[in-house]
Amino acid sequence: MNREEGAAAIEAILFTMGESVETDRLAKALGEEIKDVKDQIVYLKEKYAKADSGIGILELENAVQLCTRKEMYEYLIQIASTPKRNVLTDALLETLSIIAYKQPVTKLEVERIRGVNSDHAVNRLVEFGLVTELGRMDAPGRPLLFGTTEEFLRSFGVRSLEELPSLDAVKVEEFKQEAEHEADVKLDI
Amino acid sequence: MNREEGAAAIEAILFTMGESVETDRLAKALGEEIKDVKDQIVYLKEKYAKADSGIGILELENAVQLCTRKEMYEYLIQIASTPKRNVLTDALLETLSIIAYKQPVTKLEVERIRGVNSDHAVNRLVEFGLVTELGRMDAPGRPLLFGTTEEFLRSFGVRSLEELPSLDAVKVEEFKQEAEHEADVKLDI
Amino acid sequence: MALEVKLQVFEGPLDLLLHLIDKNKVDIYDIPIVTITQQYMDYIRQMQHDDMDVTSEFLVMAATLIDIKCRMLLPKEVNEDGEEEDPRAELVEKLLEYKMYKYMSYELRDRQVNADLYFYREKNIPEEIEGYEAPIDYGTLIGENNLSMLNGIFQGLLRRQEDRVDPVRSKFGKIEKEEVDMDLKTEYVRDYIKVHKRFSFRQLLEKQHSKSEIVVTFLVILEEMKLGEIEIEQQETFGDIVITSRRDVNE
Repeated sequence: MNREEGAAAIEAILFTMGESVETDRLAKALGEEIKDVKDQIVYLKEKYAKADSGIGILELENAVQLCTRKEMYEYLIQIASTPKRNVLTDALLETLSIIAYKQPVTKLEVERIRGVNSDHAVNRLVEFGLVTELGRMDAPGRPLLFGTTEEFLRSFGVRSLEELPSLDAVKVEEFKQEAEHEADVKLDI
Repeated sequence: MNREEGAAAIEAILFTMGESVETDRLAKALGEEIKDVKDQIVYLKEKYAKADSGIGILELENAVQLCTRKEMYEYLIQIASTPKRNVLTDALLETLSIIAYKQPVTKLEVERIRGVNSDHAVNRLVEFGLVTELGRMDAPGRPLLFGTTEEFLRSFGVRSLEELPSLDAVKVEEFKQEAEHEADVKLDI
Repeated sequence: MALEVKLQVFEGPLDLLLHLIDKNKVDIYDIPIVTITQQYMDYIRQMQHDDMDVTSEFLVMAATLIDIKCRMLLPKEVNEDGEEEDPRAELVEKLLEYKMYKYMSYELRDRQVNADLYFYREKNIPEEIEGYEAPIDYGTLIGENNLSMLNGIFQGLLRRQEDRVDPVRSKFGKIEKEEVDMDLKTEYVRDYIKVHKRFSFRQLLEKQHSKSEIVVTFLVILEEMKLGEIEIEQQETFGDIVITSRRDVNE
């Protein structure tokens, strides 16, 4: 393995591992002598010293690690403060409405109503801080119960859950009858 | 910001974020035009094409992400734990290919093509993060529409949906004849 | 596990159809529907469980095949353009579409293997920067949505859920299994014969409370006649039947 190839392999390993990796571990993975690995690390350091590099190598006792170069911090701060544009998609809104009205509610119940796996949607809502775990249901498997947060109330401008518009019982009955009627029509071929 | 500096900043950002970052977000963080950012990404790609590089750039729709070069695999499996791979059965692959090519598509349409209930298959693909809900169709019953995710692009090594393998006309004709022949056979009751 | 088998092997009629065609490549011109059905039944048995989904889907496919076959035996239909319509066209279309996606799914599988060779990195924000993680802007996140929209969305969901419940099937009453014991009925009829000696069949039936009781009573009468316990007479077509006990004659 020449210097360049060795440097490439070390770069790939350090990139994937994230944490620091001991020199002897690198040597073992590459099937090289430790002194050769050290030489390849020197090559890497030189490569990272160029203006076109955003990353650098951090040398610890008998180990090395990749890190971003100090000069790049201002861009990292910029990217951190320009977050992805978050919006509530249809899937998220549906899930949120179920949790708001049926809380405390399990993910399974949400999925039963929506008819589709809702892991992702529930997780996103938790990430956004609109939904939180309320505890576990006293049932087989002890599933998690979810409910809305204070942030939910604040964001939607309500003081308490009682302010949620109530479901019209008449309307629910209407839906039921419509569904039955439609089924009758279909069979009346 | 010259090309090299831009490339360095992008490298630092992608290295830190790990996940894919949209080109327009990069442009905003760097205070650059999108076209300049694209040019800097080209610079990065060239840099990573050299023998001394262990990492590469992955282009996904309107985003980019860093990954290791596939030649590094043999060293990486020595040291890194291989990512858990979801085993896709024939049924799942079939469903996935229909969703990939026909997206946005409803479950009903998938079932029409496969001739079989596909609830389970679609749900599994959503669980694996390969498929996601795109919204609801503006049609009676407002059925859910499904499409593939970025994880799908990554898992199947395609940069955009346009890169999906396509069927050439010869093959289509071949299949057509096969299908006609098979239909005849079936009808020979 | 039956469910696992369904996942790994087959999931449905188009897949099954292609597989069975494939299996029968040798004498491709004389696969009767009977053979297909036979093989299908073997698969069902393999699954061991009565998976109604698979079964009913197969029936749909089989019915489609028979429908097409029937139409082919009839004079050809002519469409608006005056062309003869080929009843097979629809099936060919379906098979073709399915075949294409099946092929694509193999293409996809091959690509998946290559994608395994790439490794990624976990998000790792340096400590000094972590504090800058932008807070969620709830204004843009919530956007135009408000509580009454949330209410509307929930009502819509409830409505769709209502639609999913099959109102026809859910209206079906319970079908009670009615047990009419043949032995008890036989005893009853024999007692009746003993008491009445000569009686009207119609009158006997009128004493029965349900269809199945009538059926069983009729069966008992037939049985008694076979045993030579009774004699029956009928004067005219649709007239009443008179049953006479032969026990007195014998005794």
